[in-house]
Amino acid sequence: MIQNVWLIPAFPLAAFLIDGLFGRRWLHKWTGVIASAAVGLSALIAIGVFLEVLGGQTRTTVTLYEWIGVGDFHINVAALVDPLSSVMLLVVTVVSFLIFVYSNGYMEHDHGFHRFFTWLSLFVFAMLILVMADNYLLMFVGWEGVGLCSYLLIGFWFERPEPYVAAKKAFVMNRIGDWGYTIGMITTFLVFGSVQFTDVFEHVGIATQANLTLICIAFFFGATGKSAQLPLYSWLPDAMEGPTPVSALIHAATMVTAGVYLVARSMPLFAAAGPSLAVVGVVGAVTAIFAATIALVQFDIKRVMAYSTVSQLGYMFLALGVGAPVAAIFHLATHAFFKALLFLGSGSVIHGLGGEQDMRKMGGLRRKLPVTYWTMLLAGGALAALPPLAGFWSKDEIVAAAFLGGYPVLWAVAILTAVLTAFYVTRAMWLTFHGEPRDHHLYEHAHESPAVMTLPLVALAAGTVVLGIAIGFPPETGFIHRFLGPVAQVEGIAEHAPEAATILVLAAISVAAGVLGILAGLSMYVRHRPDPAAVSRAAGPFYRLLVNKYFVDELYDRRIVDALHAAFGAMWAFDVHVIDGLANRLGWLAAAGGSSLRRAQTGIVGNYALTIVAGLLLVLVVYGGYAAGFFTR
Amino acid sequence: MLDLIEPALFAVLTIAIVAAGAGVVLANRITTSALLMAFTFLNIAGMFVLLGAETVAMFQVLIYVGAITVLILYGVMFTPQSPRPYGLFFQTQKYWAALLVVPIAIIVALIAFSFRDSATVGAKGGDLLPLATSVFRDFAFPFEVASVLLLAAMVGAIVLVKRDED
Amino acid sequence: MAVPLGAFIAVSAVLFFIGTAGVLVRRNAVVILMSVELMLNATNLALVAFSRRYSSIDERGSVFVVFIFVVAAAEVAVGLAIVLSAYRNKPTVDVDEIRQLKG
Amino acid sequence: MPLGPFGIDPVIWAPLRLVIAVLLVVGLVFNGALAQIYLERKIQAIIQDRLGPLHTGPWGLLQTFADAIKLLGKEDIRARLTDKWFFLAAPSIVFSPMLASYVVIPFAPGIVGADLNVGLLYMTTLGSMTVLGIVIAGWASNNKYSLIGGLRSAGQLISYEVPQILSLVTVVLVVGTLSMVGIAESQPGWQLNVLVLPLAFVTYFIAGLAETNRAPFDLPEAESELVAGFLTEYSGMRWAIFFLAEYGEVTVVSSIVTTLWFGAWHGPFVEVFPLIGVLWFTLKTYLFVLVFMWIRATLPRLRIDQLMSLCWKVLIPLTLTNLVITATLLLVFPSTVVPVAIANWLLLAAFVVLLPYVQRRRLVALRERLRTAA
Repeated sequence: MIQNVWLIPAFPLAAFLIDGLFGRRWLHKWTGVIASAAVGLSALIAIGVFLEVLGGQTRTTVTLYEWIGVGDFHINVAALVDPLSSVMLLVVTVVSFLIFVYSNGYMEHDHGFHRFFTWLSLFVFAMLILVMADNYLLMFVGWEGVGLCSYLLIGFWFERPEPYVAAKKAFVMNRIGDWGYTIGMITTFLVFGSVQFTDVFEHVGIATQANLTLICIAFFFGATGKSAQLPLYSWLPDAMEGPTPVSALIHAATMVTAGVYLVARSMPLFAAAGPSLAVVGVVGAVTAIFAATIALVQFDIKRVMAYSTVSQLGYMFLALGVGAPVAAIFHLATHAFFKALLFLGSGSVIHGLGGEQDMRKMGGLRRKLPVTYWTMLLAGGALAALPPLAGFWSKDEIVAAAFLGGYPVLWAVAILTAVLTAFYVTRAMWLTFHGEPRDHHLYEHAHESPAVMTLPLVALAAGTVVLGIAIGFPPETGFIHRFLGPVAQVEGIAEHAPEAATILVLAAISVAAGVLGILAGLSMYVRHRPDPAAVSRAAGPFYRLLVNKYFVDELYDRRIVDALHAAFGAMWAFDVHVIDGLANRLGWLAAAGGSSLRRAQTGIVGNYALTIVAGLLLVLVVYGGYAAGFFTR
Repeated sequence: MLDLIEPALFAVLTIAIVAAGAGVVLANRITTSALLMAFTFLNIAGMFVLLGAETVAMFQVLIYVGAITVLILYGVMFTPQSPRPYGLFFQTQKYWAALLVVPIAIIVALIAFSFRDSATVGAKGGDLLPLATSVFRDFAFPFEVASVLLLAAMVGAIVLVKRDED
Repeated sequence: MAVPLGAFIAVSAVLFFIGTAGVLVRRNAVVILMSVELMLNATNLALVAFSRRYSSIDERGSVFVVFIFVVAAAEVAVGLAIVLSAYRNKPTVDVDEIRQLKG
Repeated sequence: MPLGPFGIDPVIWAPLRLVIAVLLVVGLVFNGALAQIYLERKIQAIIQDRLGPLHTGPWGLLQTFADAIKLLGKEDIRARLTDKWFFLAAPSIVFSPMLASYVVIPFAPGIVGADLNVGLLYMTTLGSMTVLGIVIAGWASNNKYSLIGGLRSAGQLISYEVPQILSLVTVVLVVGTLSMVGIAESQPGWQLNVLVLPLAFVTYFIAGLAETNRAPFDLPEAESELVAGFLTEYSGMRWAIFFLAEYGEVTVVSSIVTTLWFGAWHGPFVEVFPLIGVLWFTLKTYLFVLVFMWIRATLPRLRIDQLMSLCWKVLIPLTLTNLVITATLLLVFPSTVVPVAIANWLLLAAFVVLLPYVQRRRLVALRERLRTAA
């Protein structure tokens, strides 16, 4: 099975080609079926690969062919199958499959149906390449591929102005991050002479501390772009202009976790470069609480989820930073399920309301959308880290790791973020599903989504319930730890040996934080004590700061974009006057020469032929001269 | 006396080739030129037979007489022109051309006589097998390339001549 | 008594320059094409003569004759197509009058 | 001094032999043409339920002789605006290649004009020269029907040369020689090539019909649209020469079919009396001449576009496929022709079964397009 690991991306690629070539003309609605079936097959193979890795094949490299071979520099198109990538393969394919099925219902009436599935298949292909790659360059192919698909899918409804502006923003910010990735990759090559994971990780010792730090910071900068961390996070909330399944798949479950995966994959490098891990942890923690505060005041249901995603990704980086990659990947997996579920649930609500996304116009929908309500309630619980749902186990591990790793400040930030998270989840759920309907017209027309959409919700909900306890129990020593052991066994990262009592206390504190947040939310929105409106008035400037998302977009526009504009203006002037001037002078020279030679061109073919014959005569004369010895003396 | 047959045939063919070739250039009617050209081709095929290359001779007739001459006749028939005075018959550069071409022709013809038959070549057999071996074994790839060239020329010719709206 | 190789080559040379003269002096584009064909044929003759009489190894010279057949066919097809489309624009095949491309 | 046959000096024998051969062949063609014209009229008559020539001589046998004498006696008319030399030369240009092809036809063991090792190629070459004469005839007549007839004929002949040659090449691939005698000798007894390559035979025969301008491919002389095509301005003996050439061509094509697919002179008693091969050869050849006549009496004439599409869309792909398959099979199984035979029969069956179906489909599509266009 592992030798056939290439089939996993091959199926989505085939679906992409089939849908892309024949979708518009012939296949129409069948594009969705084809794409879903392809991803389903990939998921089956991924399960097989996972089981084989479980059976002991802990590290296999499957080489497809040599891609680049220049001197000593060899890059293969090869897959590295180890516990980390097999888990990622599993998560990506399974979540993708469910979302593909869901999309068949969600996008049913969209005239870009075939286009949607074409890009979505391409995305899955690129994501799988990213996950499977055994070197940084091939990973970069997938990295860029998912960026491209993200761009295409955010701008899916390009007839309206907002989506394509958002798509452009996402693309540019990703490019800025890619710049970091590229620098990291080039430096890796310069330092190690290879970009293959195994080569690099085995020879970490040959690099100086400064070089390693440079590489790690550069890669992490790339990761912040892809995973929407400070300072490159602001594209993700805007990316909600894309179709909801896209938000669920790309901007919650898979692509945005690529940065986490990159850092987890490069853990040997990060571990060897001490300061860079601290940077990762701090950035993650700051992003987590920063995004959580913004999520408190958003009214667009999808934007709440988007900021929540940013915040949760911050958690994952926090985990990486405190040296708990297993916890990070664990949270990545559980988050993929419950956040995809939250997004799909939001999509179901939006679908049921005919496109309305503003929570202020919802309310009381639990009676109209029972399946959506119950599944989302489970997912919300998981997000708020209530036991025994999946989010609890993974988040608890992160919080515990922060504390046990000796980072009390980060631990405090994480607990505070947990409170905020629980609060905004409660708020979103309440505003959407409880209370009195605030827009009766919308309420009358609301309807539950078809089975093709609700079944994936149920499946994801099942995952949300069982996943955490299945692989995360008991905490710190559960299945996931045993499985991902090789990832964590990196020099410089100590496996903690916590005492049971400590774990229980820490878990109790984080559960208490969640419950506190929920109670605060309930008291504010159910009993209006204190009244949310009053709170926002009282908070005054702070509230405005939050609603305007800390004015980050404005800051970027004012400071960075304007400065770039000025710099580009200067370069443009240089280009026009100096470079173009030079080229124009040269062109003028050629033109002048040409026009003076133009007279020879009579346009009569015979004249040209005559000159050829004259040339022949010349050649003969010269040849004869040589033969006779005229020129040799 | 049998020994004289070959030189005699050669003489006849040479006279026919030179005369007909000159006729192609000098004839005032274009159809005459075309027919004389076909006649030249036939005589060259005769030369090939004299050289013992009968396969090439056959292809020469098949392609030049059977195809190219007919094609040129088509060209002649599709581009009718009213008769024109003999003064406009040659290009204005005819004296320059004569001045250049005649000396070169004389030089080259004289050089040509310096080639001697190689001593080892005796009576060779027909050229069917050597030709086939060369084309389909040693030169198989150039042969395929040539066929692609022919295809491209065919497509190009069709595109050039095709009218826009039918 | 065999005819010497030089004689064949000389005939080929004479025919070649007759063709050259045709290309140089005639105005009619179709006749120019015919003259080009004559030149190609002269080349064929020289190639076959060399291949049969000169080379002591094999007869690969004849292969080039085959390639010249191909080139000649392509040349005459494309050439006539060009002449025809030029004739459609301006009913003449006189190369002195088709000179819109002059510099 | 070496002596030639019959004790004659070879210097004299060589031209003498040529003269004898030419005389024989001319006699053969003239008499063959007379016989064929009589046969043609009789067979047409029988098929059309008429009597045919009846009065001159017993069973009208002398009718064609009378016609020939009439044609010879006619005034040699040449319209004033025709192109004199071309007009006069055209019949000869058509006639002489046909005559020259008889050189390589193997009538019987040892009875052949010249056993060229490129014999088949020689015949093909001469066949292609006919085009020149027809185009010139059409041009020289200075008559639009003649010109169109001539150009149509040229297009037809050049097009059908392709499937014709491709069919021949398959035979050459199987037999391994271009020599007509060699091909004839390669099929003794019942090992006829037609059993191996029936499809090549069928395609060659169709292409041969077109090459000889016979019905249903007699477009160049389609009376209803072109008066008599390139023949319009011709009369008398020159007209007769064109017809002699046509009947000669029919004989040549039949001879090629006989030689390539039906074992040439092979038949009973040939080993004992080689000369009896002439009889077998003639009988087989005339059998195919009869088929030519039968077809002419049966099938209606094609339209020019149908003619061209039959050639380019049916025959050429078919023969090309056949050629590729044959070549591949011969490479894979160099020692036996059985796979080739199987493939060929299968292709032939597919051709016969599928052609009407495909044609009907195309017709339906065409009608549909016309209806939507209207």
